[in-house]
Amino acid sequence: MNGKLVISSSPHIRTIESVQSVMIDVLAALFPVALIAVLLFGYQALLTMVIAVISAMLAEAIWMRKLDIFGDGSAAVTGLLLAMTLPPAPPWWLVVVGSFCAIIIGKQVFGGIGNNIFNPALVGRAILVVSWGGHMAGQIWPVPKPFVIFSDFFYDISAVTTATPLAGQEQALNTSLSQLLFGNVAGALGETSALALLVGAGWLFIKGHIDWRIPGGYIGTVFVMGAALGGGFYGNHLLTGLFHVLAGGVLLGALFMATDMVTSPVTNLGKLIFGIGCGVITMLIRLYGSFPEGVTFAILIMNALTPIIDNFTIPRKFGEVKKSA
Amino acid sequence: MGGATFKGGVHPDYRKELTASLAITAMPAPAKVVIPLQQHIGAPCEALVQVGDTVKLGQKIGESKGFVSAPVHASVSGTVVAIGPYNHPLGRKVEAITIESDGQDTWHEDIKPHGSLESLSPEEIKAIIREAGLVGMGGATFPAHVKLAPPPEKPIDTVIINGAECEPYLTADHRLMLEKPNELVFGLKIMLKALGASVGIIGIENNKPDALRVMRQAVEGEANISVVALPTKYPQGAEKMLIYATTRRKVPSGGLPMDVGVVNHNVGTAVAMCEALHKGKPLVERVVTVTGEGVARPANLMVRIGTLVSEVLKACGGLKETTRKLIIGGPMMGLAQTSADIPVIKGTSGILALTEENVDLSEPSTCIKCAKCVGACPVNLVPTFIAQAAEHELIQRAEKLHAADCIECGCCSFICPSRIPLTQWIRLAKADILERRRQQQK
Amino acid sequence: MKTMSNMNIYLQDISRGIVRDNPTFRLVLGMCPTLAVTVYLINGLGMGLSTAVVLICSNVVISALRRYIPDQVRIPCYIVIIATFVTVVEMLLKAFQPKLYAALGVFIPLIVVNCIILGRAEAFAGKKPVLRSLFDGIGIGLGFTVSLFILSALREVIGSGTFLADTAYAVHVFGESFEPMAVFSQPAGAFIALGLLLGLTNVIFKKLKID
Amino acid sequence: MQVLYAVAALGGIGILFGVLLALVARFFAVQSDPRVEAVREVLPGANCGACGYAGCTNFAEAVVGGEAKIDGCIPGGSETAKEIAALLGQEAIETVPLVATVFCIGDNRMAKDLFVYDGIQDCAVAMKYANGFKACTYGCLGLGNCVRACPFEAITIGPGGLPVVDKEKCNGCGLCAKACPRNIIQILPKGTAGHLVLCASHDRGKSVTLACEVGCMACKACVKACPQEAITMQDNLAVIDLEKCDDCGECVAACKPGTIHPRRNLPVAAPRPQDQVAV
Amino acid sequence: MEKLISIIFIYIFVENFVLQRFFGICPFLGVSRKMETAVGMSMAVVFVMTLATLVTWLAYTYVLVPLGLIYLQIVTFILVIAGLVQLVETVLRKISPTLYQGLGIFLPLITTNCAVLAVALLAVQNEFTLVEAVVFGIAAALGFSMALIIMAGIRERLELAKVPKALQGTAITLITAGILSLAFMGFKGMLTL
Repeated sequence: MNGKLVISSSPHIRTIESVQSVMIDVLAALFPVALIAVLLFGYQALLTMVIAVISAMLAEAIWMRKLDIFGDGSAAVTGLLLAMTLPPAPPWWLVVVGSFCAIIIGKQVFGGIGNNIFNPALVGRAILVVSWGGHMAGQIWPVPKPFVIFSDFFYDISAVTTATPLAGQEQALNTSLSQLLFGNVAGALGETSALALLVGAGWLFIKGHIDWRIPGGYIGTVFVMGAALGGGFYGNHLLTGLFHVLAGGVLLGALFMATDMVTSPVTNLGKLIFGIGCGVITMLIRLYGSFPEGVTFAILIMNALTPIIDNFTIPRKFGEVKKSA
Repeated sequence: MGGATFKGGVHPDYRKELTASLAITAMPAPAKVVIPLQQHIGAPCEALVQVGDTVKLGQKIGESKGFVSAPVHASVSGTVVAIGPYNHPLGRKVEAITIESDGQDTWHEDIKPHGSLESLSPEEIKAIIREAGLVGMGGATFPAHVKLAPPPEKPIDTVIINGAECEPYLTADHRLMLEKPNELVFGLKIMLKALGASVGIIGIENNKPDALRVMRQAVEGEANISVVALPTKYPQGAEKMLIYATTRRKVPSGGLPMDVGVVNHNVGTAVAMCEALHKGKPLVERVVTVTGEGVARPANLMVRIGTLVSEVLKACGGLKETTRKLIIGGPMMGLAQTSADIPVIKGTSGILALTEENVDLSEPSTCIKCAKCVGACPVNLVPTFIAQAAEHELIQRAEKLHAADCIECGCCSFICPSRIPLTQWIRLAKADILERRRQQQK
Repeated sequence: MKTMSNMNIYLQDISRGIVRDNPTFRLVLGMCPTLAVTVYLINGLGMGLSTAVVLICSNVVISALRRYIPDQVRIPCYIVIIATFVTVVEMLLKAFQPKLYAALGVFIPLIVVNCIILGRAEAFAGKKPVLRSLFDGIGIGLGFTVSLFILSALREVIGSGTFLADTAYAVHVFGESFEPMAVFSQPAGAFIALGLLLGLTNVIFKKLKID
Repeated sequence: MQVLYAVAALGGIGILFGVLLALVARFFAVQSDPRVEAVREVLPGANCGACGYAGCTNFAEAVVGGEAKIDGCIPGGSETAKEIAALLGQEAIETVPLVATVFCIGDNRMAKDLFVYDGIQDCAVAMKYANGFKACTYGCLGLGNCVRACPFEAITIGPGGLPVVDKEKCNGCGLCAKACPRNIIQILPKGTAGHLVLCASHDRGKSVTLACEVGCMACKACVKACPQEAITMQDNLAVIDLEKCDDCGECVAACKPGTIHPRRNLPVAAPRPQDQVAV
Repeated sequence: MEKLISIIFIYIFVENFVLQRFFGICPFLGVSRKMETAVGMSMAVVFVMTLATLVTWLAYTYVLVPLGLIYLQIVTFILVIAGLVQLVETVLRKISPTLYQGLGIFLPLITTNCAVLAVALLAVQNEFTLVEAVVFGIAAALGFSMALIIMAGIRERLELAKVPKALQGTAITLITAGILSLAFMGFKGMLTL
């Protein structure tokens, strides 16, 4: 033997997973939707994502005064998630400000990774929405142009515009469900293709990083409320419910934002409650509020309630005897 | 039945292939054995011999008057050369008797068969088992006869033999099941008779198909004994998990298996029980899996109790240069040792040497609340919250989170991507809680 | 010499109120108006000065009457005195600065329950002589005004892109085309800006080793 | 007329509430701790809640009950804190200024490690594993329980893995000494006079030399060398009586391992060269 | 009826007293440290705010307006509230010590809570009827309570977090409140009066 023996408390073997590997898995899971976004919106989409990721990592490195830019990868995840919530061709400074707000106000002031209360990417997005609503959630959105990146690399995607499906009933009726599924629809980068989101989330599910309860509770609630209160366009209440699930940011939110480990409950029951709460608030804002979309606000509000949910849903221990009166 | 399992658990890399196919070989008796006077949970023994005395193999050399206790026996014949504190696998020094072997292995004259099972009463069986110094050989080392004598208000109907061996690396029980199936079944019958129980179950994880096959053959024709295949998952062999998986009975929190009419014993204990009855042989040797990437020639050895671990390792070709951790027991619940200068005791199921690539010394980072520990905990705790409470010395909070129910299986620490020593924190909280409860009782 | 040392005490009273015991950044009192009215610089200044006036007057009067106010009912008495001055200030603003009055709205009457004023009455004016209470009032009042100035300047410049809007000196700091970060003129921005400023003051005070 | 109404209305309300309150106070009087009342008197009475309690009275109760810190009242500041301290008779503590002193200089270059400890970085926890990873069972483990206990950030773990006390910040409260599971930290009167034996080992000479290059090996050379007879052997450890010590420095010359140091120049542990750090 | 429901919803979620209107920030910052105190304070605030709106509305409508003394409203309101609180506190302390422990200890804090005075002033300013005014008082108090309790939950968790030293305490609470306020902006435009 060379070197001294190591003494530690059991167990003596560890999983090969680390925080960094988890973050890389999340990045990989976002790849399909990122790819679709680039195919639809061209180089501007790619640029937005690159700026967001780099400025997020930079913000973290500056705050922590570290040289290792990638680090545990959490800043890159925040940056990419933020980019997913942005329109295809925002001004570059908007992306940078968003990333810095996300990392600093959303995460680092609370003590960095693991300590933040709110989902950093959504904090960044909320600040942008409130500050520059015109850029972020205006009525006009670039029309996606499939495979534009191959045909015309420097095509300015914001030249032709339309409204998002959530803008009103008319726009909703102009959008088919298959369009929503495959992504040929106006909206933020990550809100385009439902299918790509599901594929990515499937990867996280296989790796055990997300659990069915949050997405299930969220999507289920949106579906039920959409069907019951959505007004029943498409001639069918169920299809209306499906529309509400597929359109806008619900899937991105339910699969990637609400499932953010740090800011969602740790208990199983808590996760379900969290998902349902997100769904209810999202639909309230969509149907009755002045914002067309409520995913960001819904998840932030539920983030705030997470400590309380956790405290009230501590699971019953194995073999706990029900207290008889 | 079968297929039922508990919630949670983890799937570590089992690495059993290192020794699973190696038959048990007897290690020659060493020139010197060190027999600690406490190798079990309960009252320590007092030495019955003095320095200079001559002892024979199987002679009782330590005994205690306490009920929860088990005597110790000489595992070689020879001369007592020292009685005094010696290193112990549990970390502190314990009174031990050192015997120098005369190389003869002369059995003590009292060692003789006890007759057939039919001719013995349950009381006689319990006395024989106590005299033989049997303890739980899975590592818990709880005196075996105590488990066979439950209070009369708690009738036992089922005895479960734990053949799960869910700890990675270890194969001692696996080999015993393959090589001594009939002795095992006979041991189970002894237990059934001693307890007046009617059903015997042998639970084996389904990653040991050969053991399942052999054991199923061995119980053919035994109407009240069955072999149950269990899903491969750590900690399938934990007492409460095993009982749930085989009988669907949940041991109440803070309770014992006897509260649901069950007693369980380890494979090794059952085989030793058989030998105690058939040959009158006390517990002087046991099967030890010597394994790990740091061991030159891994093996399943029959080792005399009291053999120094350094001797055992020598018999296996010594440790490799890259060894960084020496563990008594399995990698999930075993104890890391500061040196090999410790004796093999009754509960030593494995000697494990891990090398650099298996010893993760990376610093823990902040909890990212991924809740993997919550999913892995077999007893439904929230390990990260308990650890956090322990770290901030919030003992009451830890208690409210049921820290005292932790079975210390290590799943949470294993699964944690942030490398937080959760099990260690919870153990700390548990100790504090128990300490507080003791003070409150005063 | 004696007058010199007296002057020193008074100067200390003032500087203490602005720096060491700054009501906003150090004592963290009177948060409601601080957050609510600092969207524009002019509102912040108006609020700060109004509060300062009430504080100075009430400090002086309470200090002067401190021997005649029975101990058991001193708090209600203080409140009546403060409420009276608040009403006076409210009427003055309404008459001479109707625009400011409208902007500050309900927060003018709420000066009554500003913890700073009652706190100073109890902690200082109720025990110390008139002159010192006067200077204490000036110090704390100025401290409050300065804090409001800093916070509202920050919020106005970033949140609206202007400086001293609604006055004769209004300027667009970054030019007309600047797209301001409107979150800072929203309630959320007020909380965040004040929180960050508090953190910054903590860092600065620690660097300067002011306790 | 208007003025009359105003006076009448205000006066009416005032009288109404005054009478009501007086009556209620008389009929519903509740006894309370006079000390709480006294503390309540010196508080600003703004009931602002900045202390985290429900009001000044609650804070006063908490202070008297020992739950809240004396300086918990933020609006009151240091003046109020002093007044409360005077009321509760706590000002008498500050007679002799004290300072914490670490009695171990066995840094990671001088003291040998038996094994590598991996787990919760806490001295008391580490001691549960074979009594700590150092060969010396009395020496400092350097995992920083004292650092965490210090409310004034006066202790840091130095480059050699031993705690270093910032004498400016330390006010001798003794929390670090209480937190140290090895009892290595002592609280001494502030000052630079006298010499100290910077070791806490009660082991016999031979085992000390095996474990640490700078441990007291109980050779008694210093006892013989001291002209003031200030040094005594207490259970295999030399102890200098600071009152008798006249700073002559004879003991330093006599001490072979170099355990004794003058207080005016306490050693700061040097880092071990990188190549020797066991990982 | 619809108006009453609107008032309740709006003043809890849309125009939350703490998060959007900045009333009662001091107790919000001070008492949100522990869940236990936050809950106690919340109950006390609901109780006092309801009572205060009722009494001040009556005083305003039936005393100040007929006598033409509207300019005395600040002095009157604050006196009425202070007296009321004192009265309730003293009575409670004697009648039910347990209730006092849970609720009464928060009463002095409420006197200087600007939310109470604000609710009284706004009820008059918005020309609410008596019932509307009382409902408004309850809704405002519930909104305050909600913010307080959410914040207490978050702060209990932040206690254990590695918040940078300079930001600990009030600063991080304010930033959290900011994000919370941001989140609740989502309800903007939902229902109007």
